[in-house]
Amino acid sequence: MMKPKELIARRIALELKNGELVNLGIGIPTLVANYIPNGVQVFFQSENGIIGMGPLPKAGMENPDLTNASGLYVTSLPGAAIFDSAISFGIIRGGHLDVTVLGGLQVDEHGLLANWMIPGKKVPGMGGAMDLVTGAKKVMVAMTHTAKGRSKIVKKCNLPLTSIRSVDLIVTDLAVIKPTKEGLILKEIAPGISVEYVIQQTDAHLIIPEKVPEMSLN
Amino acid sequence: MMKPKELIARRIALELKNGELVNLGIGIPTLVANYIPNGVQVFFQSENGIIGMGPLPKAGMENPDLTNASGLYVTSLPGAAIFDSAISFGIIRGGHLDVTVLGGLQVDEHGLLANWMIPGKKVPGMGGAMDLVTGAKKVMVAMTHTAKGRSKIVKKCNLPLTSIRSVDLIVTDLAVIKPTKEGLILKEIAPGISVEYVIQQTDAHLIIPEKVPEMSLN
Amino acid sequence: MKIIQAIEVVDLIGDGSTIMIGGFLGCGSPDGIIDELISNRKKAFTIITNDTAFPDKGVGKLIVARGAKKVIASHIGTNPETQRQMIEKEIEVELVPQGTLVEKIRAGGIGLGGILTPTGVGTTVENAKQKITVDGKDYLLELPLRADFALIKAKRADYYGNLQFALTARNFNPIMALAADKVIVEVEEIVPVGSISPDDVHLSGVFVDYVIVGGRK
Amino acid sequence: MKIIQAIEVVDLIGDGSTIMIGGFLGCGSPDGIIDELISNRKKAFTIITNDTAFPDKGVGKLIVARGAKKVIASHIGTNPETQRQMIEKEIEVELVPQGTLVEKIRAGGIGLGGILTPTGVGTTVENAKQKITVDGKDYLLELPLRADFALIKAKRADYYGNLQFALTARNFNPIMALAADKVIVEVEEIVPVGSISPDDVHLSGVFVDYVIVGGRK
Repeated sequence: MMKPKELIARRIALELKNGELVNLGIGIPTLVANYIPNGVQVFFQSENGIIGMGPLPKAGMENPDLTNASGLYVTSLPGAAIFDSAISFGIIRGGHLDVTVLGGLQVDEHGLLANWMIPGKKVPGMGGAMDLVTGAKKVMVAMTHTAKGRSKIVKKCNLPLTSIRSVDLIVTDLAVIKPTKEGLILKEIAPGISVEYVIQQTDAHLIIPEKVPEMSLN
Repeated sequence: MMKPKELIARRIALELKNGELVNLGIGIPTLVANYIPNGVQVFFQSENGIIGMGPLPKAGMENPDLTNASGLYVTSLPGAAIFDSAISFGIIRGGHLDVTVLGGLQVDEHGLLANWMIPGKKVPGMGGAMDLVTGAKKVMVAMTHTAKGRSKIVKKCNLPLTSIRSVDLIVTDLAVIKPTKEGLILKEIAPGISVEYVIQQTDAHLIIPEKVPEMSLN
Repeated sequence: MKIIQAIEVVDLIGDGSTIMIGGFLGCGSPDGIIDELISNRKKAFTIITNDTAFPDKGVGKLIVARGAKKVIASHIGTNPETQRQMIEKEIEVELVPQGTLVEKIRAGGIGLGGILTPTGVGTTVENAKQKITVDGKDYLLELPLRADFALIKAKRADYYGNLQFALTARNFNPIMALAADKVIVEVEEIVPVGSISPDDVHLSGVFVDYVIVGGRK
Repeated sequence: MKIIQAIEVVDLIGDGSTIMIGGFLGCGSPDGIIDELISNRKKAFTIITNDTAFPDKGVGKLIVARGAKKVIASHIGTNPETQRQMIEKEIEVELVPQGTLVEKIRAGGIGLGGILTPTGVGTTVENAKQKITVDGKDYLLELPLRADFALIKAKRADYYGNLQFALTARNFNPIMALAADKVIVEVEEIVPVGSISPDDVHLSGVFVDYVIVGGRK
């Protein structure tokens, strides 16, 4: 059976379209790069200032001047471009970024995301997340459906929000859920998972269409 | 006898100090570059995006991609740097420019400059003048003392102001005048010109120190 | 990024569009594109540009050809025809300080709602603008500018649209490319992907929609 | 521009100064300068930086060495020591969204009184900030940031201080260099004036006060 993180990353990857500019957050989102479908070419932006980021370098070919937003050594592909942080966030906030994939702590019935702090426990800071959610054309959340047995898809976020802009798609190890004005629609279920199980594992109200297909995971 | 414009340009040039970054406006200010004193090295910024602008090119060595803010072909000196218009005005408005020398239509008793339009007659636009007067560390006005027999140094500008920031020095073909909180101080007179003549040619009230030396014009 | 012929801009850019045009007194302006607009009698544009150059150069020619309905610029003094059309109320002219103009365009391109500048405070530029005091100093709130099209000039592009500009022909070009729905770039050559070092790219191809190869004028 | 030795920063930069430090998780940070500050036990700094890197890297080491009184950053999650000092109230931490942080610094450097950003509206970032509505959309008025010193890293300088950065080591460096009273740059080499083409200068030497030649870490 596929690992939950791989399943999420594979399903997200299917959403990416040829030519899109994509920013992947830390954690599960980073894995998405491994599953881009054949025939689809996307460009990866990293908010530390590059478009055209390539895979990790071979051992011995690392360069301290070329890292990604996690601080890891990366490579640059032909046609890559470097820019300073002001332009990098100009791209993000200005609507020039097609897709961002981010991790999440909670998403609520309005599609609002909380992903940058747990008051009193962990305060890493928002980094680029607030700009990404505010500015990207499409925001996808890649996260496990539950954490420590508790649903991460909630009626209303009790953690501090990342933005008041609703996300466009939530992909978990159990389901694909689309926030709409009417509420959260259950679009797909993971292989081997029942609609009832998803409902049971979800705090938020889910709108259930007549047919809920199984995730495709090419 | 020295031409009025040359006299003004020569006197202004003496104000420039080694290492300063200088922006010269169109007209008389442009001439200042010809009279930089020996041993003084200044850097010329042009608001169309260069520091390190050199003299006009020799015939046949012009390049359409290298012009100054008047649209004339120029050259670049070793160590020149190119930047876009946003950085160019960042330099100007951000206080990184040491000196600007601008032409003037009127300067008044508060040291306020009007130099960008004559309503109903001529509306060229302010170009970079408003940013230059607002942002440069030192603003010098280079202009003839009178135009068509009328004083350009007035009690109060009746032409639209360029900025509410007072200029630092006025150099005309008759005098060097320093705006202060107390008013306009007559600092120097041109060779062969009397204090009385300057007063007579000036609409604004001038504060006359006990001694008013003749301009030095090395 | 799509490579097109200069003539194709005639269908792309409708009469009455708002267009930004790069260049500073004609240096670094997309002359091939401008010429196509003129020979096909395109008109009624709102033109956002630093200046209207000279009657026989750059955007100045488009003014002479009666292509403008409105001009937003910092300086029109080098083109008597702009002055004449303005005085005779054939066109509307909005004058904006140059440093303010470029920041308004930048703001429009990078998702800012405006910027506060000290430039213009206490002058006719104030007009009806909101004044905001920060740390005891007055600033004007200047709002973003965007256009339907940005027509810009670069020295070269690669096949991803990554751009390099040449010397003072850079000026407003990379900033305007941030701020339009469609960005059309005139270049002198297209070079292979990977032949421009990432550090030497002046503007990423992500901002570029169309590239036209034109000759050097 | 003046060339100095790394040790000289110890006298230049007084305890308690506000300092901007370039770099992104340690990539492109002025490590030689940071090391001098640490070995000479400089302290009580207000540090403006994108992140506090890792405990053994870049600005992170200065945090571990108790050099900070306050940190203004977008992210501190990679340095547990910053978290600890914050929770135990040894230092104050102000978190700013990354895109807002860089625009605040830029505004401080280029004479803007502030910028309007949609980022943070409706979140805890709003705090007591002025909210301004433009065209029906809400923005936060974010005010400029400046520092006494900017400590930045570039690949090379010429003897006028013109800078080139390398790859993603560019990040905040050129923006911070706009916004400090004194700008100190650590480079790997100084090259002759004229050996960097004007188009290839990433930041003009006009912004640079001191250059230090340090080794590659």
